[in-house]
Order: sequence, then structure tokens, then C-alpha cells
Amino acid sequence: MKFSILVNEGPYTHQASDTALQFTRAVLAKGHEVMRVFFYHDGVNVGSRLTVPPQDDRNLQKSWSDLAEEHKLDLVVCIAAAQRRGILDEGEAKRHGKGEGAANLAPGFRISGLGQLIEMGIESDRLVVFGD
Amino acid sequence: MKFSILVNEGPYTHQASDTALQFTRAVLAKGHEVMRVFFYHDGVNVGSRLTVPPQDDRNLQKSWSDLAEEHKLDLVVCIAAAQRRGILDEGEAKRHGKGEGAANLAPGFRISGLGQLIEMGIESDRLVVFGD
Amino acid sequence: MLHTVNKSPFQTTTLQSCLRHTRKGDAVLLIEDGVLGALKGTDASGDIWGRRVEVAFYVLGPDADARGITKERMIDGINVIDYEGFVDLVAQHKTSQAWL
Amino acid sequence: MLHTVNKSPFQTTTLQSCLRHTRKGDAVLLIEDGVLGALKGTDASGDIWGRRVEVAFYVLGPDADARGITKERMIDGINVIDYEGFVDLVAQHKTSQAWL
Amino acid sequence: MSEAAKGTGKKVPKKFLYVNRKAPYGTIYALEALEVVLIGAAFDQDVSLAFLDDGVFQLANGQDTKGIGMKKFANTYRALGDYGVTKFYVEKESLQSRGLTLGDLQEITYEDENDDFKEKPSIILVSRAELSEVMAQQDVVLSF
Amino acid sequence: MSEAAKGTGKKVPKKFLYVNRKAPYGTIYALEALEVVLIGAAFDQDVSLAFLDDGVFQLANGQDTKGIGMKKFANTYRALGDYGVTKFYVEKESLQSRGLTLGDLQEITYEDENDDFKEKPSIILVSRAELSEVMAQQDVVLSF
Repeated sequence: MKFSILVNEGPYTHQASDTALQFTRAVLAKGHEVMRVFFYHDGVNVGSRLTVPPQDDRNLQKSWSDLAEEHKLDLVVCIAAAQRRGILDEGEAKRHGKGEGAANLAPGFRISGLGQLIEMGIESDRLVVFGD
Repeated sequence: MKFSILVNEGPYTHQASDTALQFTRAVLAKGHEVMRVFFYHDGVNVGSRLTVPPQDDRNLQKSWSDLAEEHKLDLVVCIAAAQRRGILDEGEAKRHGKGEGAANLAPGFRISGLGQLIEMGIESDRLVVFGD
Repeated sequence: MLHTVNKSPFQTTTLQSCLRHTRKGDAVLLIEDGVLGALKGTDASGDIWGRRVEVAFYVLGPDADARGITKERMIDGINVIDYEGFVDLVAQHKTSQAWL
Repeated sequence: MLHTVNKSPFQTTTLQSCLRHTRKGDAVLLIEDGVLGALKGTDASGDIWGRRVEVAFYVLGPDADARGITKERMIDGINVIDYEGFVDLVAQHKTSQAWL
Repeated sequence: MSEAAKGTGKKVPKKFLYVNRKAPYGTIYALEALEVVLIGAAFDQDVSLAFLDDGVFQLANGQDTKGIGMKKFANTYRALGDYGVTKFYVEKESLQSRGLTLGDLQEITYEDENDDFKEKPSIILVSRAELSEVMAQQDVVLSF
Repeated sequence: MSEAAKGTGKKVPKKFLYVNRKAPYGTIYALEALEVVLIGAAFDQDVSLAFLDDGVFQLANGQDTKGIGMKKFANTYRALGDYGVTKFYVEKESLQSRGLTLGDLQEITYEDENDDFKEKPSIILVSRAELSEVMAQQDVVLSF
């Protein structure tokens, strides 16, 4: 079965991105397909490569990036939500004059539009929402 | 009278940092002193220089930075909360190997410890909390 | 003591919890989505009405305006203030407690 | 329809609103702080008890464990599942609705 | 439905429901949900909006956000008809609990292209039971 | 009190109350509040903690967070006594509404240096009215 996942909250503050991560792992463990994970609202903050959680705590960005690499997941950060909250890839950082090296989007994530969320609804068998 | 302000939520998602901004302006307009504004929890995200809000919307980071410049405000972002959420000044960015130009702390903000929050409580006449 | 409440009384139990901890002479200021609690004739308005004698109630006007809540639709006796009035309220009370 | 609820029933009205919109044959899964709703003998437990005949109730075990809520302390008839059980529940129902 | 679509090789539109349960301005969810609806309108699906609990305040009349320095987006709901988004299910019980009537909400209409472009109301007042029925019929439910 | 302090040039400790009303793990507020309490303990103020509403779950026995992949921080409350944080006001009505008794909470104690280092309970069970009284006596109330 083809699953898609929507993550509406940022890391650490709300449990949503933890639950979504565990859920996504379980979807894969059960042999289902994950079409895409879409990060919206504060969820875009999961895709910041600048987070430095305490050493005895989990690292949510890294966990997602690793899972994406291992399973070729499509992790999409909403461009409008990301701009509002200061998550930029290289193109965006340059376009907005934020200076060399300022891009903070983590490996394995890409920035795209809300159409990608609608597509998930259209093309997946199941869409599951995690938020606050 | 000496006021201090605690901001517990990030920009745009919750109204807390808007209300805190309007409140701080009113404190100054009434001739009171603002000892410090402390940003905790997701509030640290107010201090990201990478936010690019829509052109017809307010720019919260810029509004705070401008207010700080105009009134010599002390805007402090909690270091532990900021690391978790990926808000780093130059020293922090370097220390954690995030690469040249990666620091995303906005002008007028500084990163410091939770002791600064306790100090606000001890030394201010009034401490007001905005959050979710 | 000045209490601030920023949550809708229809969505959370925050206002209720705040009101149960108010004492005679306290002030309660509704801000942000908390201003929805000022509406009269709702499932929640009895809570404020029941405390109106002992507690002074205030609403942040700009937040009420944003949500289309006019003075006429508010529970009788609630005072509408602006941000400077908010500052005055804080100054008048030794301590503020935010019910988040 | 599978409904998920991630809020405490003591703090918000989300579980109540969800339950009022469930139909016969629906499933409700409590996750995150929502698992507090599974406790028996609380001010909130009547809501779930009242819907237990028409609706199947599930609790995400890892979330219950984290909050110290053992099976014995849950309302009778609630099923405890893990993340893979969550996936199965989603697969079994055409649509999921998250009550946020 | 997706089975049928597979059989013919033609895509049948899916039924999308956007659930609005939060008040505007205190949090961004109402605004960013609306942004999804706007983008989603371009995809030719069968779109409905539900307004229940504090979500009914999103449609309230007389909003004036100048004092809080935020952008008022209530007018945008009125433009959705032009994008083919014409089903706004508003829950009666949610209005009643909040002391509201239909008259406290903005008027939202669309021009029915299947009926000589007559102007018709987009808001459909429904009971809780009716709204539950609408929810049950959906293929995709998005809540924010 | 601050007036008196000014007069003598000596600083009288302020009464700090940390208000905990949220359950742990679903959101970070409980954990980050605890981090403030830990830092605050170094400042020699008169510190109290209040646990009411869902905040009482922060002290619940038997928490096991392995399954959710998060760090369990409940043990840290037990260490606060060593830092001079010894007043944990827990509201009776909040426990009752949630079907809890004192026995469902961790035991938290401190050694009283003014009483031959006897081990004493840090948790003080109070009624809602008593907690309101405690709140009213504070100089600084921090809520997260």
C-alpha cells in the first residue's frame, strides 16, 4: 500500500515529528511504500541542519536524513512555510541575499510547493497527519 | 518601573511574539525601562535572520531587531533552547562545525544562558510571560 | 495578582483553571484567542459571569477587534483595554501569572 | 474511518469533539498526550465509556508507557497497540482523520 | 474509487476535506490551511471545507486586524468560489455553543456554472450528525 | 520586599514559583521548565514548584520512554532537593480529576540541613484554595 505522511510541527517542542518518524519506520517495516513525507507549518524546522540537540538526546533531523538515505524517501519541506520560518536551501538563500554558506536545509530534504502535498492526497492510498 | 519579558513561542505560528512585541513597545511608550527580553522554547526562532515572510506580512525578526537598535534593548536567546532548534551565532556555528557563514542569529540578538532569565526575575520589578 | 489567559475557553480548560485559582481582588486579562471567552451567551460565559463580583475582567481590544468581537457582544462589565492599558495593569499588580 | 487524538482530554476539548463525530464502526486511536484519555476513573473517562459499543478504541502503547499508564489502569476494552499496529489500523480504514 | 480509476486508466477525482477547528490569528493554522486550499483548488478534485469548533470564527464578520499588526485573510474565503471551492460545511452546534448564528458569518457565494451562473450560497449549515456523514464520505481528510 | 532590599543595600531573596500545568513528552515544556529550575537553583532565591492540571503527570511513577525514543527526565525531580529546591506543591483536585493519588507519584525527598539532615518529603499536597494562596504570595511566577 502507498502511504504519505504530513508533519505539522517542529522538532522537540511537540512530539509530532517523533511520532511521525516512528510511524514511517513502521510503515517501511511492514513492507509498504512511502510516497512522500511533507513538512508543513513548524514542521519545516525538522529540516534544519543547524540543530545541535544535547548529546544524550535524540537527533531528529539526522534520524530523518538517515532514514531518507536508507530508503530513498522523498522528504519535502513546504517553500512558503519554510521561508516564513527561515529554512532555506542554497537557491533560496542566494535569491534572498542571505550570504554564502547561509543555506540551512539538511541533507535528504528538498524544498518545494504545496502542490506536492495535494499530490500525496491524490496518489497515495493513505495519508496520515501528525501535528498539534 | 523595570520590566522584563519572556517569549516562549516562535514567530508566525503562535501570536505570542507579536503580542510581546506590541507589549514591549507599549512599555517603552509609557516611559518604563525594559531590562531584557528573553527568548525561550521555540521563542528562539524569532532570532533567525533567515526568515523571509511574505511581502504583505509583518517581519517579526526585523521588528524586534529594529526595536532593539532604537531603544538599546537586550534581546537574549537561550543557548540550550537555541542549539536544539538550530539558532546559532558565529561562535556556536564554528564550535559545532556548521561551516563558514552558517550562523543565523539576527542582528540585535545575543545568545546566553538561562541564568539571564533568572536574573530578570530577580532584578526586574515586573516579569511578563508570553507563550502558548 | 494579574492573570493572563490566551486560549479559547471552547478549545482548552485554561480559562476554567485560571478562574478557579483567582482570589478576591485579582484581575484577569483575556488576550489572543483568549478573547473568545469574553463573548456573552456562550457555553463558557457562565464561568466569567460567576466570578465577576470578586475578580476584575479585562479584554485586549486589538485582539477582540481582530476576531470581530465588539463591546456589545461581550459579557457585561468586562473592560476593554489596549496595549498601554495592559502595561498599566501589569504595573498595578505585584505579580503576573500567564496561564499558558 | 480512523480517528487519531493526540491531546489530553483534561486540557482540551479535542477528544470530546472527536467522539461526537464518530460513527458506528469507526476506530479511535489515542497517541502522544492523548493516551491520558485512556485512564479509567477520571473526569474524562465517561466519554470513551459511553462510545465503547459503537466505536473501537486503541492506545499507542509506547506513549502510554512513557506516561506510566499501565494496561490495568485503562478503561476496560481499550486495545493497546504498537507503531506497526498503528500502521495496520491506518491500512484497515479507507480514511484517517487527525484531531489536532 | 481508486480501483475503478485503475481499471479505466482514467483518474476519478478524490473527495478532499479540509477540517478547520481552530480560531484565526492566535495561531497560524487557519491561514496556512487556507493557503493549501488555494493551491489545491488547481488540482480538479472534489473539495469540501468543514468549519467546526473554534474554526467557525474563521468566517466571522467584522474582523479588523489593524491593532494586532497582522494581515486579515478573511476575505480570501469569499474568493474561493472562483476557484471552484463552493462547499463550506458549517456546524450548527459549534455556532450555538459560541452564541453565534449564520448572520454573524460573512456571506460567501459562488456562481453556479451549471445553472446559468446564478449566485448561490457556499455556506451549508449542517448538524453535527450531518457533518459526521460528510466526513465519512471523504477519501482524504486534511487537518492542521 | 525589593524596597526593603534597596534600603539596606542587601538583597532579600525573591519568591519564585514555577508553574507546571502540562503533561510531559507530548510537548517539551515540562522538560525545559525543569532546565530553568535547575539553573535557577544556583541563585539562592526562595523557590517553589506548583504541579496542577496535567502537570501532575510529570511526577507520575513508572514512566518508561524507551518505546518513544525520548529521554526520561522524571528522575531529575528527585535530584532537586540537593540543590535546595524542596517545595513541590501538588494540587489535590488535579490528582482527583485524573483518578490519581499521591501513591501514583514518585517519592521525592530532601535532607533538611536545619533539622539534623533528616529526610523529609518534598511533595506538599495542597487543596486548590491553598495553592491559590501560595500563588498569591509570590514575587515572580514563571509558566511555560
